[in-house]
Amino acid sequence: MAELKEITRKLKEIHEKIKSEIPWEPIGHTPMPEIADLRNWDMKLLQTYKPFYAPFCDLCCFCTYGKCDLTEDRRGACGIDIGTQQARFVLLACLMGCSAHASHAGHILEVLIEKHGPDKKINLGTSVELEAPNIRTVLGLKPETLGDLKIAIEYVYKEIAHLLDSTHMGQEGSCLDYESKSLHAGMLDHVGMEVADIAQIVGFNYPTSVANTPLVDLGWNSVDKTKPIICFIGHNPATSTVVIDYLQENNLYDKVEVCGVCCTALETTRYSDRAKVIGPFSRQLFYIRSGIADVIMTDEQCIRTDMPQEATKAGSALIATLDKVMYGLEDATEMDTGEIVKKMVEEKKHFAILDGKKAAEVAVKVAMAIAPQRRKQWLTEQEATELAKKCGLCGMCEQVCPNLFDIGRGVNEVAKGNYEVIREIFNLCVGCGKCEEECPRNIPILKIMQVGASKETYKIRAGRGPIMDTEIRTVGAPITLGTIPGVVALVGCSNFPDIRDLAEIVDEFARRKYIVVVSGCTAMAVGMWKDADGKTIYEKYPPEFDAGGVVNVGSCVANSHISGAAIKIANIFAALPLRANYEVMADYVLNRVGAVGIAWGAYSQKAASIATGFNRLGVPVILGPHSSKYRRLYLSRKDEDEWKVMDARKKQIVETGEPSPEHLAYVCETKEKAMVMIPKLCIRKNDTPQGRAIKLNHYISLYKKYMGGGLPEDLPLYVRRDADIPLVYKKEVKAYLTQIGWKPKEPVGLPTLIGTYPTKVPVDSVIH
Amino acid sequence: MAELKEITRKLKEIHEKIKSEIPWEPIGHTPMPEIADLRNWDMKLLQTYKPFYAPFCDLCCFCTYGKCDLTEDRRGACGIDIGTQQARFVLLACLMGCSAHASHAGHILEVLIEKHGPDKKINLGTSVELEAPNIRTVLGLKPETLGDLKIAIEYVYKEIAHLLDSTHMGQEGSCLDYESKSLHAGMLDHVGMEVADIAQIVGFNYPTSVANTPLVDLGWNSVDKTKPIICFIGHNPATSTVVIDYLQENNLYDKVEVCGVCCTALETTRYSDRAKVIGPFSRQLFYIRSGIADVIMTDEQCIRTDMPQEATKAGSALIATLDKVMYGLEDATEMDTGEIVKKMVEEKKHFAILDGKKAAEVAVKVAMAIAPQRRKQWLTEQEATELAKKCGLCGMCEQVCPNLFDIGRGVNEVAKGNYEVIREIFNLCVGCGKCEEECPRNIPILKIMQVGASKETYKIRAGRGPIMDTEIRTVGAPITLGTIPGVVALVGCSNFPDIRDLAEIVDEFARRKYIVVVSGCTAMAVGMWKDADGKTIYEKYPPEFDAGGVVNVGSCVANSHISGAAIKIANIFAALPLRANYEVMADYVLNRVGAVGIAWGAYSQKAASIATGFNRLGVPVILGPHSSKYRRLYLSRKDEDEWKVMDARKKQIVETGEPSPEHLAYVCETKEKAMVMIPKLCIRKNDTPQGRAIKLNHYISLYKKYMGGGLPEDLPLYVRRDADIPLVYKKEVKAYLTQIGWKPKEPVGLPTLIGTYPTKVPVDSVIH
Amino acid sequence: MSQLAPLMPYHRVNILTGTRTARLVEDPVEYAKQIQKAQRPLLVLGPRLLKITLGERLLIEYALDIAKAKNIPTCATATVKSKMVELGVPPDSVYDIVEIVNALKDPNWRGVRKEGNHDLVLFFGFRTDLGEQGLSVLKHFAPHLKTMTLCKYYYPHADFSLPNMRKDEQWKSFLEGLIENLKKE
Amino acid sequence: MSQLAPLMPYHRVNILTGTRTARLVEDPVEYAKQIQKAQRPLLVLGPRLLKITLGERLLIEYALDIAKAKNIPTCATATVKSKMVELGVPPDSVYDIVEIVNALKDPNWRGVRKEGNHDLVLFFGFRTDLGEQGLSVLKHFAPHLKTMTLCKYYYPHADFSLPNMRKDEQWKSFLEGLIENLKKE
Ligand code: SF4
Ligand code: SF4
Ligand code: SF4
Ligand code: SF4
Ligand code: SF4
Ligand code: SF4
Ligand code: SF4
Ligand code: SF4
Repeated sequence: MAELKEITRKLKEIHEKIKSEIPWEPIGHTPMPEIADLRNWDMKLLQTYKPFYAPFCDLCCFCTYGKCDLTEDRRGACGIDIGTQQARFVLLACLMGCSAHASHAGHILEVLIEKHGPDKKINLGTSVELEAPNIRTVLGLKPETLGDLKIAIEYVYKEIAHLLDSTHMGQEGSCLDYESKSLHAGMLDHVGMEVADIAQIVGFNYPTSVANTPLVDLGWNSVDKTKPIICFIGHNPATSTVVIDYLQENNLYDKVEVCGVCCTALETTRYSDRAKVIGPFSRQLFYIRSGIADVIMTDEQCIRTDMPQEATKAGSALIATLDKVMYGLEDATEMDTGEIVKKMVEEKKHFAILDGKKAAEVAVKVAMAIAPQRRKQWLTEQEATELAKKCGLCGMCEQVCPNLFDIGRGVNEVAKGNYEVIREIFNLCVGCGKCEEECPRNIPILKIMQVGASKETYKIRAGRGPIMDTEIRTVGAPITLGTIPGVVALVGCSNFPDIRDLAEIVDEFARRKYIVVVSGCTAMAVGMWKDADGKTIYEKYPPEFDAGGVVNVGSCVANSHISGAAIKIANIFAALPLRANYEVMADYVLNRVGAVGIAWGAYSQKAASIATGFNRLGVPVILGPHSSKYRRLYLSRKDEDEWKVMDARKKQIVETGEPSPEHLAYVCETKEKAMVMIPKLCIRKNDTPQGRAIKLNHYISLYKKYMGGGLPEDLPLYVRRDADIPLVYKKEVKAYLTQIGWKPKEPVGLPTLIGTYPTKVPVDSVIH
Repeated sequence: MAELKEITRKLKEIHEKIKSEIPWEPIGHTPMPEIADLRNWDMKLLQTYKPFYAPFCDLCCFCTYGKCDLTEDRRGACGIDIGTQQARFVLLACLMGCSAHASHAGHILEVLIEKHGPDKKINLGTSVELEAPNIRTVLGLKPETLGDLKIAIEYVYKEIAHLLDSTHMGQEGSCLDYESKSLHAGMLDHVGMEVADIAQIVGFNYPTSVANTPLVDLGWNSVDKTKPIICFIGHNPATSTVVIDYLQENNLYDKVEVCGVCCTALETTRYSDRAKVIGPFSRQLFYIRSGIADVIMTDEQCIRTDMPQEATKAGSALIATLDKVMYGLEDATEMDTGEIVKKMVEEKKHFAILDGKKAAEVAVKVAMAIAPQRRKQWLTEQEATELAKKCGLCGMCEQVCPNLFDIGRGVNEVAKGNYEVIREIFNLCVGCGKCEEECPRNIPILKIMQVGASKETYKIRAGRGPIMDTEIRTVGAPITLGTIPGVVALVGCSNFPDIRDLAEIVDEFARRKYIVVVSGCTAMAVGMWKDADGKTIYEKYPPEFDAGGVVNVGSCVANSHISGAAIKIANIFAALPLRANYEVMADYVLNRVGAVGIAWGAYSQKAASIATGFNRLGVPVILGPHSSKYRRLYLSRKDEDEWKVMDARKKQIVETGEPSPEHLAYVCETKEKAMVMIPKLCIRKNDTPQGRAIKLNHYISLYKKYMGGGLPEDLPLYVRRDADIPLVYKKEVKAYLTQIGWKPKEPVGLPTLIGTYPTKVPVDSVIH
Repeated sequence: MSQLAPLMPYHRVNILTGTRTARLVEDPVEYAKQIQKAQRPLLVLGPRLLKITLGERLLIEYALDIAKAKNIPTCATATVKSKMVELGVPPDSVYDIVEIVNALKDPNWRGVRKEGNHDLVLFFGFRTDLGEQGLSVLKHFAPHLKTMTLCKYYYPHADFSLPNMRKDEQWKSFLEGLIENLKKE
Repeated sequence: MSQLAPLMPYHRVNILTGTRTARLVEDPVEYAKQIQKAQRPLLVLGPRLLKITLGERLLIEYALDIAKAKNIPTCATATVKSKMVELGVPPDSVYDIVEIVNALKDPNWRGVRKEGNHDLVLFFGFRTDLGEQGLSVLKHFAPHLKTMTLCKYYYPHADFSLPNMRKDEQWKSFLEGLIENLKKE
């Protein structure tokens, strides 16, 4: 009753706001869910995938009752314990991340509504009719215009405020409830990201409904140093697109190079494939310090906070274009353009300019004015060698390197003329500059590394946005049956232990006919490797969302298309209604869609929130070693935990004994381990014998390849009957099974968690 | 141009949403300001009142690039420095606080719109026509119905998300910009609080337009232990009001005691003056541990996070009523009422029940069922003495006490039968329970303290909501001229060094005919003291907002009426238009309204955000010693800084040399120091000679009383001409002035900052 | 906590730093004693053991010597198992680091030899950041066991740790000393 | 940092704790030396000096002895001035703690005797939490000066601090030793 009233109220709200409503599907149980609405689903997940906390500090320092010491069963002055405090911190991180995407979405939406009006139709091309799977599933809203998207983003804003409330001192006392709140924030994040990317595709006319987007130049050497250069840094294309418009309108696009670091770069190539992508976040400081950029334009997120200082050192001009990051600069939004240009050129002043058009004009004029006077070249090898000779091998640099690398040794080798080691380090380097800052001899370590770095240029496929409905129709069956062994989504930031890891992972799984999806900084990093034929993975593999394809969905906000694709499988392929039906979608994905996320280099709070959103939807995520510092994982213990599901056809709860997927958020120390976890985490209870045999084939073969032979210890847990055993390994596996006394078990007809926990969703709703 | 367009757009948005708009005043320059819109005002403030950072940790631990060591000019891997990191932390604290109030507001608004419909008119009685000074000033919106308030709260949600975005790794790089963002959050907080309290007054029919609200019982001994007791803890009256309705509808109100700790208690007495207030946050754990409450109902904020554990230990039943705080309890919202009651009574289970009506019914039934079986009495003195004898004087308790108190000594004296020391400690105690947790001999320190504590009951005046327009008309002139020497607002939480300080401050300033305003936990604390005649300050002083009055505005969210009163003075008394005119209001308050806030015990993030909101509006705030842990103050240096203002009549910038107000956010170590800072921070440049003489009279007299004689060293800075010198001290002051070579200076005709920094506001707009 | 005690602020509620910090041990005899005191020690082996050479030998060989000297059961993480198999000393168990830490947290876990959870866990060969985080888990959530590290860095979250060692020789001689002392008794 | 150095994790990016911690001094001779080395020391006096008695004397008397022994200028905070006037030793300056710390932060400040900013600041008689926060300000933002505390607690944010002293006698004899040593030279 209360539920019905609530649903009616929310529908009425939507009706009122969008002034129309197509009843395209029956409404599910959780339109615009609030904190507690999906809590039972979360608790069910958390029962199997228990939060595992790695405290990053013994203390809590959040209020003036503290600092509170939380060691040894102590509670803070407010009553909180160490685990709950970690959970609170994770929620805060997820909210920082979620709010970053939501604000980006809200901002770009305002800009685009200003440009096109609120009634601009959402049209993602003929192959994308299901335009907004996250929004439809979460809100129960089918957005038809840019204006409709506002409802979605305002809902996200509201929920963010309510979640943030709960981090206040003296609030939530349960780590499980904080986790449920983090999962909520993660889910909201996917809504926010979806709003942003749909708005951008519609408003900027990005390619859509096409797989074969252009191949774009990648790497700092792809930028033509002889021209004036404007470099965008950040995540929000509101200004970069205007700069390109300005260049085109004024016939200057031939005369000025436009490039970028991080996601704004990716966005910009979707707007114009002549823009260059320098690389991921890890290349930011290198590129700035090289001084090659004449004008740097920052927008928001993942920008160095010391940009004004670095720009000044490098002699580059700086324009901050968004209110999130103003660096204390004078706000020149209302100042005369000529005057700004003059001050930037003559007095080398940096400014904040919050009006896109003005910022664009200033940027182009300043770049053209100062470029001719600037000397732009890398350090020579000889200069580098000379500088490297100052190194006293004191080890200070190693002590502060987030990647724990022994930079001194690399510098020392350079002094001897050997660039091998430093090149290795460059691949490991996140470009934070701590080593150089700490060096007592003031050796310009980053410049030396840059000399050692490869001078190659690469290709990246421009982001394509949503997976097409047509593609889903093709792959739906093989994915859920298991004959496409999995969808591997490589997402996240540049805090990976080794940049090559990523390309190797893509290569390995694309070759094995998994579907590989990439986005954000990872999409750039995987492009920075060439095979023996000199091909990047984008050139090597087809761009289709199909077995063996490598798909770049786009920037960080395009991650919503990956969750969206999972939902689409349930909705388009399995024909389960998605509208306000989050639990059914997530349950389907968890039990039947063999997808796994890899955030190998997650550092940013956005990464935490994206991953947590995937988790709520039932997609496991593998993290790199640094991510243990995010304080929380979701781990099962396969030997101890129950692995019960409901067989929806038989309406019986059955103990499968099968830990699939085994973990929801897992840290691997090495690439090798990740190579083995990926196929394993793609296993689903719904696999047919044929599908399971294929998945196990990869599991075993990758295990042999990367773990040095033998069979995975836990293999027997995944073999239900003989038919599951891959042919190639039949003998070896059977011998092992016999040895440990394995017994066959009945596969589950239609596995689901619905019915195993308190929910209003009837079991029958998972049957299609 | 851009500005005009933007204003038009925002007005259109308001129009569309409320479907009507009374053009009651011309629109100012900043309707619904976004992050950058008031930045120039902030920067002007920050130029004089520079942020002063007291880092609470050497490190940053916000992302997986860290922890980063930020000592000795080091920057984090993202480029941030230690000061900026502190500023980021403060912004985060302000956002936690602001979101808590905003979510409370949003929630209560939904509940009340559900109850009364969105068209329920806002009517605050005949004496409050200017119903929403903060909303009108900030948004440019005149809310007429509950539904209109939604626009305000949605605006706050949106800005929270955008501000939170900027705390993401790799965003803002300037501490000043982070401060500007914190000031923005603080301002938003006052909007959110105003929404909440207006909605509550309208929706729950709280007293309004009346000063003489009922005197309500205060103190735990006011609760009748022989009856079943329901105790509310938190800030949100959504459920407590329903409990009272239920009791009344079922003729049970005589049979059940209703009481509360923290702000929900205050709210509840506004709904029904038969409810009892136990006390501020610092009494929470004492009361719970006493086991006197049969049912504890939590809502949100300022609740111990270990409530389920504590409730179980005390044998009390617990119901969590809001999604912010669910403690991992089973959600019984959809469960049958009888079944819940049964499980709570028989199995002693705690539940979350998010449906107010159901929670109310369950609470009453459970309380009535279990009360008769429970033994409720305090420890006896004899028992306490016996228990105290176990103390080994190890000092462990002292080491963990947030108030640094030597509890062991107190316990030891109890062992000797002397309760003096422990009673002293009780007054200093914030009730966190750390001492008891740490005691290796497991001495129940809190229970022992409770035995020592006074058994008196007190009175508190029920919160009255907004200051009346009529009152503003009376006091406007004397306040701005200085003849009412100041408005002293005591707000905030129970982290004061001594509970008596507060009542003494109130007594001192009410006696001196300042206007004293109190709210929240402070309103409770000041009531817990009686003068020689046995009167509390509420009985001793009139409840009018006038010289010598003591006004309790209400709970935390009623703090918005204090900022609102300051705005009303500018608007009603000085007739300056407030609509979307924040700078003009704040400038007026800073230069002409001698108000000072005292958050003597601030611990909560809400306190940080409220205080920061006062700061943006030009109201200085004095904090207690703990608050140095909030990492940031706003201090001037009177000898070094410039004290220039625009004389709006002469249109000239003049150097006044007068540091008034001297600081915006200041920490005092002792009550004595605060007694002297209060009159000083009430000095304004606009004071007439008569007003100034009165203010200096108090400054000198309080200095002599609390600092042990002599004259304040900085007195000469505040004497402009002979006429400013208070008569009583004429000789002494003149001698001092002569001695140091003081020279008279011209008072400023109409002091303003408008015109001294880049703003679109013309100087003339401050002339009334 | 011992060495840090005088360096802790008195009023702990205002403390600057972490509060429980590893006991720093430089003497192999003391380490050996601690190990000998344990009823059910466990040696957890990380992938760095296969990458680092000390003297002429791979680090894993020192690790296996330690295990052998006192019959300490081993847990191989990451890619360590195959090397152990190659060296003819298959591990007693295979878990990745987060998995073994997760199991160790549970006081009722039966341990790799099914004889009950371990009371002393030695970590050897992990990235310092991941190692520290794993040790933090155990410090906070596994009061039933003690932890010890064998790498040449100081690990505050452990119960016993080596100091930071500038010279590999120092480390080598410590490890050799430890092996010798373990064999003794 | 000295004593903590061996107790810091090697990879500082993963450190658990604060990184710069006071040098703990128990010997009055060493304290006296440090004070004597200073060109322009300043003694900042807090309100607790008026509340605590050590032996028969009020703490403020020890403080004034220290100031006198080396002609160290004083800064009175809170209510300290009037007591000093009463004792016939008016302070060289009056600022509250946050104000004096704010002034000290500024390298160009002229100091209480207008001879230039101070190079050593001794804090005596403050709440430990407020004191620590004030010291933190100077540690982070005043590299041009050193700080020292005289209370019987360990203050990590200072440059030099006494250890936590359980016994008042220990403190008393330290202070007396300090006064004596300061007088000597
Ligand atoms: S939030 Fe709780 S644990 Fe954290 S400092 Fe405040 S009282 Fe202590
Ligand atoms: S810039 Fe690279 S090598 Fe240097 S500290 Fe950072 S990650 Fe390590
Ligand atoms: S810090 Fe500088 S001098 Fe020391 S090892 Fe590294 S590069 Fe060489
Ligand atoms: S939680 Fe982070 S900021 Fe707080 S004390 Fe610990 S390391 Fe420092
Ligand atoms: S946010 Fe910056 S300073 Fe903080 S841990 Fe991350 S990189 Fe380091
Ligand atoms: S309960 Fe009171 S006396 Fe005990 S530690 Fe907390 S504040 Fe101190
Ligand atoms: S901790 Fe307990 S035993 Fe020790 S002094 Fe305090 S009350 Fe006494
Ligand atoms: S005054 Fe502070 S402690 Fe009290 S209820 Fe309000 S926020 Fe909580």
